[in-house]
Order: sequence, then C-alpha cells, then structure tokens
Amino acid sequence: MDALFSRLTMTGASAMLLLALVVMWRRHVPAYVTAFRTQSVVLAFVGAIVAWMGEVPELFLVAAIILGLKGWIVPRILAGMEARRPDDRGLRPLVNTEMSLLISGGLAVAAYELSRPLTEVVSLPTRSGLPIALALILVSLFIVVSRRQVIAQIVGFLMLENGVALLALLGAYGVPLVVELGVFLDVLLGVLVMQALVPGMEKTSAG
Amino acid sequence: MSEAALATALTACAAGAVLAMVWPSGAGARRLSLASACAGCSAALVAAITVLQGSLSWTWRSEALLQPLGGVSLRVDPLGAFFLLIVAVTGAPASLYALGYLRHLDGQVRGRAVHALFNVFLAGMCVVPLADNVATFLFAWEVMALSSYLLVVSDPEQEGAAAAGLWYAVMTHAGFLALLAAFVLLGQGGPLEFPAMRAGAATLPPASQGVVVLLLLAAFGSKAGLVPLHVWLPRAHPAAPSHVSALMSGAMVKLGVYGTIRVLFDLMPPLSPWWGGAVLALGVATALTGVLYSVAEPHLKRVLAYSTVENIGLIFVGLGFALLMRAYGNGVLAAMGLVVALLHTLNHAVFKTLLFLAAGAVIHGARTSSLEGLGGLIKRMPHTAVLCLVGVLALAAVPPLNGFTSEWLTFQLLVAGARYTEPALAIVLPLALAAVALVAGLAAVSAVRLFGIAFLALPRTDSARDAHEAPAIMRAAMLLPAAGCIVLGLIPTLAVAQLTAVVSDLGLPMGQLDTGFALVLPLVGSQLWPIAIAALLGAGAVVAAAVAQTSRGPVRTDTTWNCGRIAQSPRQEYTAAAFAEPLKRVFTGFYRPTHEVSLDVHPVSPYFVRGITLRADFAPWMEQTLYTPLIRAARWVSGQAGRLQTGSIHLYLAFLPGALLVLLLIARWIR
Amino acid sequence: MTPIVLAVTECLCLAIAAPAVVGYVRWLKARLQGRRGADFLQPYRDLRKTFAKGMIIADTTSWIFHLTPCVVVASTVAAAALVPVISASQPGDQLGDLFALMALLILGTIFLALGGLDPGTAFGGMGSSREMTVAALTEPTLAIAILSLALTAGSTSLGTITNTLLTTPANAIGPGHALALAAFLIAMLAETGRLPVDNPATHLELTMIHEAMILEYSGPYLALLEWAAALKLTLLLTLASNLFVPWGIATSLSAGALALGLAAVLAKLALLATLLAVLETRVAKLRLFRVPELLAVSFTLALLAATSSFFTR
Amino acid sequence: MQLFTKILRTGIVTEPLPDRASSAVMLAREIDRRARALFGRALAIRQVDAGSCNGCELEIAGLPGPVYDMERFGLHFVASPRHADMLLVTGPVTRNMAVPLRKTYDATPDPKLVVAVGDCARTCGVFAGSYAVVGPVDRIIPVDASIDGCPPEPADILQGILAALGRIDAGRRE
Repeated sequence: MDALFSRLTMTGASAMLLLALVVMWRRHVPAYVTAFRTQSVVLAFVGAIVAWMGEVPELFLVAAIILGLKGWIVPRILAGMEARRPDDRGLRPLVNTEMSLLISGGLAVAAYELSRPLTEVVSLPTRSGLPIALALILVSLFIVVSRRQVIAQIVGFLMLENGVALLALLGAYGVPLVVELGVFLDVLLGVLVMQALVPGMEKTSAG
Repeated sequence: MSEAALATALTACAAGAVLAMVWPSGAGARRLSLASACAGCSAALVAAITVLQGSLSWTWRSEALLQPLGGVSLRVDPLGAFFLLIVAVTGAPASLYALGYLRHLDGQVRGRAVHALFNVFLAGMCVVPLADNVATFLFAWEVMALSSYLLVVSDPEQEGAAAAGLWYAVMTHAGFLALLAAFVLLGQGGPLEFPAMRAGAATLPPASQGVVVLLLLAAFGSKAGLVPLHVWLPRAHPAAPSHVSALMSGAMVKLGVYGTIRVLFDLMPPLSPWWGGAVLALGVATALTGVLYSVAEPHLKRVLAYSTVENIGLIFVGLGFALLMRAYGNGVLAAMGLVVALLHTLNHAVFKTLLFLAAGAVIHGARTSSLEGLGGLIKRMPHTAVLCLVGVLALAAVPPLNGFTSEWLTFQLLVAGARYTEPALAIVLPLALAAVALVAGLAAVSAVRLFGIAFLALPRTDSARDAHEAPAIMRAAMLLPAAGCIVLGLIPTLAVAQLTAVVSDLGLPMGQLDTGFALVLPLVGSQLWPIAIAALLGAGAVVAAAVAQTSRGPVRTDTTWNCGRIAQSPRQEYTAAAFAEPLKRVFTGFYRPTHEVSLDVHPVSPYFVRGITLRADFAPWMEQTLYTPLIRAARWVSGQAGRLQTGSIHLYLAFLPGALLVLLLIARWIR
Repeated sequence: MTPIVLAVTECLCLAIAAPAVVGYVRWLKARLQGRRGADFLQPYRDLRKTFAKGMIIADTTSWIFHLTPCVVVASTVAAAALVPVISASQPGDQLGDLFALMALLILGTIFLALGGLDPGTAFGGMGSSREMTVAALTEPTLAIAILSLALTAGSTSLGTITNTLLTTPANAIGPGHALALAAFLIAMLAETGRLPVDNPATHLELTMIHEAMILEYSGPYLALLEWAAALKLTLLLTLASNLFVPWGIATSLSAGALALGLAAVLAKLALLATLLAVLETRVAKLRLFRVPELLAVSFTLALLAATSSFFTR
Repeated sequence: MQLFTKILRTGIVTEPLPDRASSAVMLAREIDRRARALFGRALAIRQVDAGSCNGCELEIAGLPGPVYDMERFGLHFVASPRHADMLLVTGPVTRNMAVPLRKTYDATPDPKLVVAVGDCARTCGVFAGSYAVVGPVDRIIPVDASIDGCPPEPADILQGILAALGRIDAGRRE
C-alpha cells in the first residue's frame, strides 16, 4: 500500500517537474500557460491522493481550491494577458535551449543530493517525492531568472509556488488550512497586480 | 628464458644502432638496423609473453652501470611485461614499415641517424617499464624522450618541425622535472629504490602525498597527453616520420599510463576518493577535447593525434574509476577498472599503429597530408584502403573489431559502478557514462570523415589523382596490426587472460571475467560473444549479397546522378570542413570558430563578384588561456635574469661568495 | 535447441513484419490527411518491384558502394537477433546486450554514411554528415536510458530486463520507467529518421538526412536499404514495447503462451505505430539546428530517469 | 487537439476516378507484359520540368493531395531518377534542358516509362518554332503516353499515368 502511495505521488511530482521543463523547450508563450494549467491539475491530483491515502480529509478541500484557482481562474487571467501583449515569439531566452535543459537536469540531480538529509528525517511514505519537489522549486527559479518574456517569468513564479505547495504536501501532508487559504489569496492578488503592471515591465525587461 | 629473450632484445637494438652508423652501404645499413630492431621487438615479445604466462617476476641489478646514480636495477613483473608487450607489438610493424618507408633516405647521413635513433628509442622504451629504481627509470625515460625529440625534428623540410620539436622538448622536460621532484618526495630521503619506496609510501604525510600525486599526474600526464598538457601531440606527430609517430602514439604515450599505474597502484597506498574523482574527470575532459578536435581537424595525422588524446582520456577514465573503487575498498570493481584501462591501452596501441602507418602510406603515395587535398585513394591504393578501413572501424568502436570490446567494457564498468556504490558516485557516474557515449559517437563521426573524405569519391588534387600504392613491405607491415585488430576483436579473452596476471600481481582480487570466447560479466549479468556476432554479421552480409545477385534486372554503369549537370567535378564533393560543420555549430562554444570572408569584386560594380575567399578556423583557446601567460612570464623572468649580466667581472666574482653564503644558510636551515 | 529455433523465427518474424509496420503508418497518415491512401501491403509491392528492377552503378563509386547495402542489412538483422519479440527466453543474450545492440546500429549507420560519400555527390556527403551528427548526439541519451533500465533490472542484457520487469511489475509504476521510455522514444525518432528530426516522405534534397545518402542507389540495393530501414524502425519499436511494457510476452515455450506473446507484441506494435502516425501528423519538421535541442530534452529526461530510478530502487 | 477534431469532422475527401480515360490521354505505345506485371500497383515517378511555364507543375502538385490522392494507386514521387520507374515530363524541351532530360532518362534504371504532360510536351504549344526550343519531348526521349491540355487537369494526368501502365484503357491511340 505504502509502496503504491509513494510511487503514485512520486509519479505526479515528476510529471509536474516535466511540465516545468516544457517552458525550457517551447518558445511559444501560450504553451507556457497550458503547461502551468496542467501542472496545477496534477498538483490537485497529488493533493487528492495524499488526502485519500494519507487520511487527511481537509486536503480534499485544498485540492479542490487548487483545481479551481490555479487550474482555471489564474490560467484564464494569464491567457487574457497573453492576448493583450505584442507577439515576441522570436524573443530568445537569456540562456539557450540546450544549456537551459542541461542546467535544469543538473539542478534536478543537485536537488536529489541536497534533499537527502531531508528525506532521512521525514518518515512519511511520500518522502521519496521530496527531491522532485525541491528540483521543481529550483527549476522554476531558473525559469524566472533565465526567461525574457514577463509572462514566462510569472509562470515561473507560479510554478515555484506550486513547488512549495508540493513540498508541503509531500513533506508534512500540507500546512494548516488557514495558511493554505492565505497563500491562495496571495497568489490571486499577486497575479492581478502583475496583470496591471505587465505592460510597463514588458518595456523595461524585454529589450 | 625471459631473461635471455630480454637480453637479446636490448643487444639487438644496440647492434641496430651501431650498424646503422658504421655499415658501409646506406641500403645495407637501413636493412640491417631495421631488421635487428624488428628482431629485438620479437625477442621482447617473447620475453613479455613468457613473463605474463608464468606470471613470474625476476630482478637484475648492476652497481657498475650508472654508478654515481646508484646503479641500474631492473625488475620484470607482469605489469611491466604487459607494457613491454605493447612496445613490442607497436615496434615490430613500425620497423618493418620503415624498411620501405625510408628507402629514399639511403646514402644520406640523416637516414643513418634516423635508423640509429629509432633503435635507441626502442631500447629506451623497452627499459622504462622494467626499471626498478629511480635512476634507471629516469635514465631510460630521458633516453626515450631525447631520441624521440631528435626523431621529431629529423626532417628539415617538414614545415613547423622545429616549432613542434620545441613544444615537445619543453613539455617533456617540464614533465621530467616534476617527475624528479615527485620521486625525491616519495623517497623521503631514503634510497631511491622502488621496493624501499613501496615500503615507505604508507608513512608519507598526507600533505606531501597530495603534492606527489599532483606532480606525478603532471609528469606522466604531459607524456600521455592529458588535457591541458596535450598540446605537444598534435604538433609533434605530424612532424615526425610516420613510423615514429606510430611508435610514439602506440607505445611512448602509453608509458605515461604505465608510470601512472606503477606509482598510484603499485608504489602508493590507496588514496582518498577525491583523487580518483579528479582522475576520472580529467579523463572525461581529455576524451571530449580530443574527439571534438579530431572531428574538425583538416590535417590527416593531426586527426589521428587528437584521437590518441581521446583514447588516452578513455584509458584514464578506467584508471580513475579503479582509483575510486580502490579508495572505497571495492577490490573487484577496482580490478575490473584496471583491466578495462589496460585492455584499451593494448587495443588502442594496435589500431593506432595501423592508422599512423596507413597515414604514412597515404602521405607517401599522394604527397599531401591535408584531407581537403585527398580523395578517391581507394582506387589508386586498394590494399592500403582495406587496411585503413579496418583501423578506422576499430577506431569507431564497432563490432567485431577490437576498439569495440574495450568500449563495451567501459560502458559496463560505469553501469556496474553506478549500481554498486553510494549516492555520491551514482550521480557522478551517469554523467561520465553519458560523456563516454558521446565520445564514442563522435569518434564514429571522425572515423567516417577520415576514411570517407580521404579514400572515397573523386581525388581533389592532381597529386591525389596520380597517387601510387605503397611498396609491398609497407603493406605487409600494416597487415600485422590489422590482423591484431581483428583477432583481439574476435577473441578479447586472449588479452584479458594475460591481464588477470597483471591485476592479481598488483594485489587486486580479479573478478571472474573470461570464459572461452565470450566476455562474461557476472557483476552486471551481461555478456558479449564477438565471434558469434561476427558470424551473424557475415552470414547476414552473404545472404544480402546473394539476394541482390538473384534479381533479374539488367545492371549497367552510368555517370553519377548529379541533377542533370553536364560533368561531375571534385568541387561538388563535400569537403572535410563541410562534413564537420554541423558539429562545429552544435559545439560552437567549444570550438570558438572564426570566419573571415573577403569579396574580390569587379572595379565596375560591386555586384560582379570575381572571387570569394573564406578563412574558417577555430581559436586555440586552451593554448591562449594557459600557455601564452606562461610563455610571457618565462620571457619576463629571463629578461630580469639578463640584467645580472652587466659585464663587470667584479660583480661576477661577487656572485660566487653570495651564492655560497645562501647555500650555507639554506643547509643550516634544513638541519 | 528450441530457443535457437525460436530466436531465428523471431528474427524472421521481425524481418517479414517490418514493411507492414511502415505501410500501416503510411496508411494511417494518409487517413489523417483525409486521403484514401494505399493499404499496409503497399511497401511489399514496392519492394518486390524495386528488387526486380534494373540497377545502375555510378562510375565514380568503389566496392564500398556494393558492400554498404550488405553490411547495413547484416548489422540490422544482427541487432534484430538480440531483441526479444515473442518469448522472453532470450538466446540473444548470449551474443550481447543493449550496448552491443547500440554498437551494431552504429555500424549500419557508419556504412550508410560511407555509401553516401562514395559517389562523391554533394547531397550524399550532406546526408552522411547530418546522419552521423544526429547519431553521435543520440548516443548519450540511449546510454543513460539503458543505465536507468539496468539500475532497476540489475543487468544490461535484454532478457534479464524483460524478466525482471515481469516478476516485479511495481518497478514500472513511478517516474524512472516513464521518463526512460520517453527519452528512448525521442532518441528512437532521431535514430530512425522520423519526424520531427527527418521527414521520411520528403522530396527536397536540402531537407533530407537518411534519403540523401541513398539517392544514388537503385534496384536490389535500394530495396535492401529500404527494407533495412523498415526493419530498424520495427526492431526499435519492438524493443520499446518489450523492454518497457513486457506484459503478454511468452515466458514458457508452450504453444498457447507463444500465441499470446505474438498477439501481445502485434498489439503493442500497432499501438506504437498509431502513436507515431499521430505524432507525425501533429508536428512539423524541426530545423536541423534545433534537433540538438530536442536531443537535449531527451537527454535531460534520461538523466532524470537514471537518478530517480537509482533513488527508488 | 483542435487539429484532430477537425480531421474527424472533415473525413476523407478523395474523389473517385472514372475507369475510362478522357480523350485528353493519348497512348503512343503499349507497355510490355513484364513491365506491366512489375508496375502493377507500385510505381515511383520522377517529375522533369523540361522548360514548361509551370502551369503543368501547378496541376501535378495536386496529385499527391487529398482530392486526387495518387498514393491509393500505389504511385508516389521520388527525389532521384535512380529510384524512379516513370518520368513525368512537362514543357517544350528548351536547349538548356535537352541534355539534362537525356541524362535523366539514362539515369533511370530499366524498365522505365515516360509520360509527356501538357500540349507543350507533345507539340511545343505556343512556343513552337522558338529559337530557344529544341522540340517536343519525343524528339529527345521515347514517350509512352502523352496528355493534352494547357494545363491538363490533375484527373487527366492521373488517368494518363494509369493508361501508360495499362491499368485503364486510354482515350486515343496513335
């Protein structure tokens, strides 16, 4: 049972990591939004699994909120922004594609090495997914650093948030519900604020 | 038995050297000296095989010779015998080859000198792996270095020979100094005999242990061509006569490997894992650098030189792995790593000898050494082409030739390492595996480029068009290593069986590796049966050919289809540079290519272009970043030193007491 | 004795089925393009026709030109002999393992490239250069994918990998396996010259990789080369299905088990071929200099696979 | 995803071909039995533009498309005459293209067929008598079937090819 549990969560986690890698490979911004939507859905799925197999009922609620907020509302907002910005498909990232991919591979490997002490103290069956969550966080940070399009950076930030949520889910079966809700509000506000600011940022950063 | 054989070998080389000088007729001098060199190699081969078979070891000591340095002492053990074997299998074909290759030098003093030096070179290389004390080792090492240096600069009309010789001399002597320092440190003031060092090395303080390893890596690395000390290889190999390049690349470079193994595995106790990791990383870096340059290099012999660098890198990957495992106390894997490294040393010696001899035949026959000038040789030099194809396929590490078996074992090694060790390694070794795989793939590219551009399609220059086949003796000489490639490829256990003696003599538990004709690795539960694969390939090829013959359609010859153009010219062929272009773009960060295009336009209008010249090259950033500052520093220091020479005799006299005083103070301070 | 017979039959099965796989992919692509297309037997007709046609030897070529088709066929067949098809009892393991299979495929590629260089045409050289480049850049991915399989199965020999997965199916759940499969499939697309790396149906010499090398071949030689290409595709698809999803493969030599194994491998092949056709309908060909990016993707996947399968084993 | 929903909605648009060739197709010579057996349902075509105005090329470009779908008859275009069984020649043969056309014919392994497409290929059309034109295709290489029209419709071209293969009977004979 535990073996299945850990493997399922681990599969979900690595699916999320792969969806972060999509941003490295594609140059088409809408693909980034799709990747983020899918990733959030997977996150909700992982949350549901933890809630079910780890007997933590309130996580079902959290999963539902994730699904609604990050899987539906936020992507809608992002798509709206995307529609309103100039086409810059030719815009190269600061680091070329091969390098970014190899770097993210390296980051993932490093995450495995870094999180070994963590996995040793945690005794939950989900601990084998912790390195992947850490890798997801590192990779999303790298996205924020290395992309030029502001939307890509926002997506990176949101994926970072997903990574943190995943770490909380796998490491401690999620943080208390109140905190979780607060975080969701922050995310929503953050996205709305960015939506307002994007045009200005485009001018400064894209050049 | 082996003593006698060894004595014969050394006497034969000495006799060859003398005969080359004194024999009245030039042709006779050539024949006799090279024949005796060949005889010496055969004798050395016999000695090596007897030692390896019986896994016996004997020592011989003479206080008289080299008396001031503490006498000569030789010790033949399986490890030394294995490298003696390598020297022999490389030297015999090289000396046969030279019989035909240097015929044009008959009657010149230069010819006699080359033959004599060749014998001296061989003798030196035979002694190095047998030396049992520092004096003998350094003496033989220096004989080897000096004779090879003279051979490199032996051809005056070879362009760049002097510069190449300078690079080589500087590198090899810097290495010599490092070696001296390392041995002195290792000796700890005791007698500089290997047995004493072996006994005392355990008590070496870790700090100086690190220094010793570093110095030794520098010394032997500069001989073996480890990055970044590889710069002399691509310069010296093209300058030297081809049979000498074969000997240098096949045997001399390998003696750097020998030194590393002798000191790190025999004389010194297990080191900290970091050193193993460092050697592994060094090997990977060397292999990648070598193969990337060999893919892009236009000069035939420089392609081969860089591929030697690559293979040295692969050998050091095996060594580093063995060091790691020895440090972690995993004897079986350490033994396996050492076996793989040694097997690849032998395989590379065989096929690289073949390739350099073939390159010599090409340059001899087509009178040009740039790939861009060759082409179509397969029609003018059919036998050389077949032999070269064998060598090239071995270089590309494809079955059923010998390059493949050691490549395969290297893969298995890294997989086994990743399975049986703790996380730290499990993260390093996959990267090493990926690098080795990439090296294998790029080596295949380089091999196809070498053979396809030089031998296939149409000749690109007149000299290539009327190239002539090499004389029979040279082809016969190339036949030996070609046969070696095939036999070692089909029956790798022949060599592996010899290696078990070497490894167990070094005190490592030999995991069961060979049964009959198939290589079986119980460790990773996989096996390789080259003969069966070869049989399968042969059967498939025969069936395919038969099927192709059965078709009833008419067969006719026609001009090559080139989209309806009137005539086909060599200018339509893909050049060597064009062949490497995609990789140059992929690895542009490594090559740092430089392009300069200049248009020659008609005075009337810039739209009438008369000619376009494109100069494409890549920046030698390793030389620029590492060696240019060093050279500048050396210049500066010598400039400062020049200041001392004011010309006033009194000042010069004042130097004497000053120096004396300083020395006394130093001596006082040491006590 | 039986295993040997079985191995030979398996090899023959692959050899015979190969054109049908290609034909099926073509037919499905035609359907997805709204065309009627030719049925899956068309490649057999083409091969029969090409075999019976006359042959033209270019006057600039050498014996390499004649040797190439034979060696390409031989190496592909030898590689096919290593692959478990219907039964997991693998006499092929006596010959060699996955790395040997890799090397055999490279042998074929090398001779194909030499054959492309031999006539001395511009397009032939171009094809050889590109083919070798792609092959070289694919090697690391394959090696790492093999490593991650070997880490879970404890061996690099194909039969052992299959059997281990059959006995401990839990290994299949979890990221390592899926990632390795994905990496392997991408590398396979590059190795066999399918979209998005190379367009098997192109007529534009400048975009060719595989096709450009065989422009000079005609008649029986051409037929051999085309058939070898089909066999390579089929054997790699079979490899993917039996190494990563071995279920259904015969573990005993009873007739029923063998029949089931045959059905299973056919079903898996059909599924993979359908995926291939759908993918080739969906994606466009990459620029040659974006191919390394694709290979970097698959390499990263393989690296993640190796690392995670180390930690989960 | 939208792509595949669209594919499903569109379905197959290939149009059936009448089994008797239109009068535009003229058969110069019967295909011999062996070649007919050989090319029964597998034929590789190399298209040669011997100096046409590219009107015929535009029509030929329709053949592999969904509507006319030559692949259903086992026909496909190839990149080299070495792979080809049939040359599909268009245009009046200009002086510059005469030699390449000849070489292409020689470069095609036997047995082989030639189909001349368009008026120009048979009669040089409006270009007849021009100093730049050598003559119709059959002046340079033997032609098995020709298809009239300036340019001929894709259906006619398809019927011409099939008639040359003897799979449908031609509209006219010489």
